[in-house]
Amino acid sequence: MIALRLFITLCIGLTIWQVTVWLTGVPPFILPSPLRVAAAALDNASLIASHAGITALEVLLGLLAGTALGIATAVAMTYSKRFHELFFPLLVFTQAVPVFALAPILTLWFGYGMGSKIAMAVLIIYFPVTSAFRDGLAETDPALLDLAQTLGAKPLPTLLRLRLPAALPSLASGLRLAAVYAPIGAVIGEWVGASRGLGYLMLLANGRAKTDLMFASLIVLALGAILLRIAVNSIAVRMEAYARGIAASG
Amino acid sequence: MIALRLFITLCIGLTIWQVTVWLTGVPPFILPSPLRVAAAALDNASLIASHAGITALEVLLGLLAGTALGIATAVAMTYSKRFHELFFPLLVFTQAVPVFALAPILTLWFGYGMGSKIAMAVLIIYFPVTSAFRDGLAETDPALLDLAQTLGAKPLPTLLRLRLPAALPSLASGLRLAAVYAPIGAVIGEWVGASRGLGYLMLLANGRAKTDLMFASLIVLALGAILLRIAVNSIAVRMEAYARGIAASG
Amino acid sequence: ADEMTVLLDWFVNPDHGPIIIAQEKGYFADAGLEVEVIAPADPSDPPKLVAAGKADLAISYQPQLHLQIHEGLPLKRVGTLVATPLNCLLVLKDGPIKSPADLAGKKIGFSVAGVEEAMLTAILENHGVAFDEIELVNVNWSLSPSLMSGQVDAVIGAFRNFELNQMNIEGVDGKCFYVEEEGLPPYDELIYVAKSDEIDADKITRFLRATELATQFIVNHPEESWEIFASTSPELQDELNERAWADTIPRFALRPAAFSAGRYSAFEAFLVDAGLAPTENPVDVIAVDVTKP
Amino acid sequence: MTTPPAIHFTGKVQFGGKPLFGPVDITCPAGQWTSILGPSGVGKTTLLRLLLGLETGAQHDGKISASDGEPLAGRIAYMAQSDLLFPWLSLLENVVTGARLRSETPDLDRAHEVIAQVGLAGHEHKKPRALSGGMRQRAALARTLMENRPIVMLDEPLSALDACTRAEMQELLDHALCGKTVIMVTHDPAEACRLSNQIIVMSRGGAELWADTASSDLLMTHMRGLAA
Amino acid sequence: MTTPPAIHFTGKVQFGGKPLFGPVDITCPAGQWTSILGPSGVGKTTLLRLLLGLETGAQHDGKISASDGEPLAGRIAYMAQSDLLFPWLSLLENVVTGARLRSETPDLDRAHEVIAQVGLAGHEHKKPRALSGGMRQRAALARTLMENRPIVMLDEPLSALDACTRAEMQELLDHALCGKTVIMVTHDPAEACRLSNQIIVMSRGGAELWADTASSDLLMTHMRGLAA
Ligand SMILES: Nc1ncnc2c1ncn2[C@@H]1O[C@H](COP(=O)(O)OP(=O)(O)OP(=O)(O)O)[C@@H](O)[C@H]1O
Ligand SMILES: Nc1ncnc2c1ncn2[C@@H]1O[C@H](COP(=O)(O)OP(=O)(O)OP(=O)(O)O)[C@@H](O)[C@H]1O
Ligand SMILES: [Mg+2]
Ligand SMILES: [Mg+2]
Repeated sequence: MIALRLFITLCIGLTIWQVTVWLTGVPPFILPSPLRVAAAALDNASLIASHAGITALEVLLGLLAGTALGIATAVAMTYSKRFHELFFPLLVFTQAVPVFALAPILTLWFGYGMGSKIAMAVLIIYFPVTSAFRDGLAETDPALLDLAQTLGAKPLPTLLRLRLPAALPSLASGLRLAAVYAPIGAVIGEWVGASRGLGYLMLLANGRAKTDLMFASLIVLALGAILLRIAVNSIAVRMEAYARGIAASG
Repeated sequence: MIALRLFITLCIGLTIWQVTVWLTGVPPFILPSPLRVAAAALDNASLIASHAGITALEVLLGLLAGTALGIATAVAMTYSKRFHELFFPLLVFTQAVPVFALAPILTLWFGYGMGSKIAMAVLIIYFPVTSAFRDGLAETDPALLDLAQTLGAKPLPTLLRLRLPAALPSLASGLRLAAVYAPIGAVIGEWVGASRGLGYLMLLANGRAKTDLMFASLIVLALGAILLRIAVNSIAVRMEAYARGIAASG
Repeated sequence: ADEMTVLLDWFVNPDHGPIIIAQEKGYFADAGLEVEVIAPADPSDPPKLVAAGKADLAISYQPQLHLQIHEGLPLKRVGTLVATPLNCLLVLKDGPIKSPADLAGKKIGFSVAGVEEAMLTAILENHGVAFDEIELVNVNWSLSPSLMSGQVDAVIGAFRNFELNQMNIEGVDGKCFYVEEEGLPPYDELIYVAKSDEIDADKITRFLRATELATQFIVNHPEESWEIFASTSPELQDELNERAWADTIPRFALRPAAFSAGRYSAFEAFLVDAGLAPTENPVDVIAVDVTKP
Repeated sequence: MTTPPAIHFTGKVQFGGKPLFGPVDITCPAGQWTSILGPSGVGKTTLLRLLLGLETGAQHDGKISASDGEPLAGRIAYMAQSDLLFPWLSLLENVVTGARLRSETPDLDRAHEVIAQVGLAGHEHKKPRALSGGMRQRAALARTLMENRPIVMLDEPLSALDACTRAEMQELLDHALCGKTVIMVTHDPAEACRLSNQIIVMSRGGAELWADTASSDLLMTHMRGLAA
Repeated sequence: MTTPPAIHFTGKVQFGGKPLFGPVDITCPAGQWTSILGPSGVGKTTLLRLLLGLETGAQHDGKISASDGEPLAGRIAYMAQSDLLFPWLSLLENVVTGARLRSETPDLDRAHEVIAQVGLAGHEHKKPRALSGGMRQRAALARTLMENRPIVMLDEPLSALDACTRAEMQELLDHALCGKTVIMVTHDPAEACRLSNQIIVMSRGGAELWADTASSDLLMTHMRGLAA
């Protein structure tokens, strides 16, 4: 089912793309037609695949680390109002700083290996996860909190057994965003300094005016992002269903 | 109160920064010390101010347009399952495509003026707003929807009078993210082709190793983002309080 | 006056001296031109936009032009801004790299992807180092910072008129291996390109004539021209730009419209040799002398 | 308003293969008041939701029909077991929310009147959060009374009210719903006897008709017997 | 378990300047059962929440004290008017949630026993969503009974139950809470009379002590008189 729907979407997407190319007369070196891109993808299949593998690994590690860090921060902010008040503006600050400015610092600390790309993916995911989850934790039904209080609840179990499950839908929302942003994070990391990965391949293709190869890598990246989002969504749906006390159906 | 807290945070941030510079021995051409940056900011105060004004305008326009577009899309996706299934992957797709690849296309269509910067800010804000609000609309309490059904509710008023108010906390969450991302969007737009704005100033300073001026513009940008986020947050808090039926306190 | 849109390769900097001076001194106006100058952030965009008909002229790099033509972009060189390579293989002056031969097993950073690989291959070959003995790292915009901070051992794509001054100002001196001295065919670093099938020879000739006047003025009045250049924008008034200005003056093409067919075909041959181009394009596909009646 | 039909429900209801109640054969006569009694968890709410065509998760193999052959959907005013007030609307807005959701102009005069009838005059502009449990229940009742439908289903409508208020509300309902086909779930045999034309006592096995609405004590004794 | 104290509440309660009830002077004797009756919205829930030290939004000028001088907080098991079950936990997990929230090892044997006592054996693994209104109320009751505190406050604990189940639950409560200081809000005078040692009838003006728990009819008549 999902495969079929995805296929239909793909067809629609390709049609829109092709029609845009026709109607606006965008030249192929700015926006190549789907056919040209497909040809470039086939010609460079093994090249793209080897670079894609590296990016995929960076994305997954970044997603895991960023989510973990985001959850931890959101929890800390919920638990200490002072921490929230002092730390949150700093967090906004780091987000409002364009990554390119931080990139040299990151590469200085993490080197040109995978470390700096994962760091970049983490940096990008971290904020939406933290922000969404914190909003969720802050919105716990006050009646349930009153109940916990009368039951003599301690802070940690109140967090783990009440606030956290109740905020799962918000976390799910944050994760859905993170799944989409993680690939971008890794690619930006690769632009900043890399010798492998889809981002590197894109830059290379762009520099050599091979727009079709660039778009081919880009499509692979975007498809990967969609697959990742589908996978994360199925976890997110389960989390929402759990919080509502329904058996998840898909 | 807010001003005081912000001031404390600022002091903490500056301390962390200064200590980082001391401890890690980052060279000034990668991360200048706060003092150097302050000096650069003072020396270039009027320069920074004139560029900042332009960026601020782009950010505000982008925020308004992106939010409006995001709300409309989320509503459409809630109302038509088919639209959601077909359109959502496309949306993810556009998000997973790094903006630099789209930049020439955007310039081609929107020109070198403010249009392409606002378009970029919209592109960046659009997704978190859409995604968060859609999640909220999809989570409407089924018991309330049952009630609406027995009352013979029509689709449009059900949307406006039930789903929408019930999803306000999610929209608030999305807006909080958007407020932080909007400045980044405008700055990226400026990188794509501009002769004014903080993004332009930053790249210029960066390319010529005036790292202190770059960080000065960056701090101004980040402070602006924090102020924007504070403003948007006060609206978001009101929205959450409204949805819960409490008079907002702040 | 005829309107004209010119896309720079990057933000305004001393490399663009002749254009800015021509604008400021009114040479464009005298030539009946109203020139709008636009600066992008990504140097690979302007040629594309010119090829798409969004501007009359773009500033680009000769090596890139060869590749772009092979990729089907309808572009042609119509003028020259900087007639020698600016590119250099940059290392630390007091570092362990005394000759490109010492680069075996080292990391080399680059920024704008394109022909770096071919250039490096040629340079290293001259010193008996194979290309796969080094690691090429894209460092995006931080060429000299990544070198100064020791993250890479050398960078290619640095401009000799900027990065050397920049490093000197930061207190870490650099050393340039000039690519044309290391076995690369000489080429024009900065050129004007136009859409190949819509070349308005008359307008472009007038444009180039104006920049020629400006170049002469710069060469004749280096101090005064710097003052004029710096006065156009407060961002430009600093030590680095001032020093770069002085270093750039001898690099400006004194005859912007002139071109040497032999140079272009030699570089084309070099790219074919390096495997970056499939077949040699004839020179008249790559460049044109717009003043030729 | 169309003439109220009789309602007919037959068959068995199961949850994932486990029988809940039935097989039963229940008729609620047109224009009359039927009360449903039965132990907690026997399936009273489920029965009402099936009649309403709402999602229950239960499997019903049997028939639901109206005496006039028309579908039931859209002809029933329903008051659920929980109040389901919109937290962001004031009491008054909640009471007229039916009209608002149908894009009709709400009859505010009637709303004020109904609010006064359920004893909430003066609280019109309070949000649900500022109302007590019993007040919220009466708000939901007022919202139901605003709907002028031939069939009315009430799921324990007065359970949160004190005896006096409850008696007043019974009088109000008796008056307001006169002539409609009413199905009310209640746990109070006296209430059932006072208001209904017929009483259905549900139990695991099925549903029994208890026609004698004269004495609630007899009914009570009967139900004790069933439970034992 | 410490010995249950008596509870003393005096003063007036207001909402934003508007008087709600009082001034009153209420004493709930140690180890005895006090029932609170009163019209809907008079402030019964507010009174309990004030005793519990929970946020009410109301202004109370008066005193709350225990006979042993110790604070009340932490010594009260409270069953609120709505069930407040955690939707993601099964019935069994909800019943032991108090121990879990205190990081104690829950007494599962006792939990099963209490679940059986409230008549929910066999439903242990259902989520609240799959329980009927009355079942949810009994689940909340079971959760309250799991807490072994000297003081117990119940806010309409049996309002959603049918007469038979209700009678069983009354018996269970009578037994289980024997010797504790109990305050129960109820709308059923018979229930109040059956279970309590003393009855407090709240009204706008104040609170009246009704010591005669022998006849619920008399109480009923008295309350009718107040309402009129
Ligand atoms: N936040 C608030 N603002 C204003 N009034 C409030 C607020 N909260 C409660 N009230 C008022 O307090 C009164 C008492 O409420 P309470 O819940 O204590 O009543 P109760 O006696 O428990 O009634 P019931 O039997 O219906 O549960 C109500 O009239 C209600 O309108
Ligand atoms: N989703 C479900 N899965 C399994 N069982 C369910 C589900 N929903 C409801 N049930 C069961 O259906 C039974 C009937 O529920 P219903 O709400 O109809 O009872 P009721 O007669 O209204 O009880 P009450 O008087 O307590 O409100 C309950 O035993 C409940 O456990
Ligand atoms: Mg029920
Ligand atoms: Mg109450």
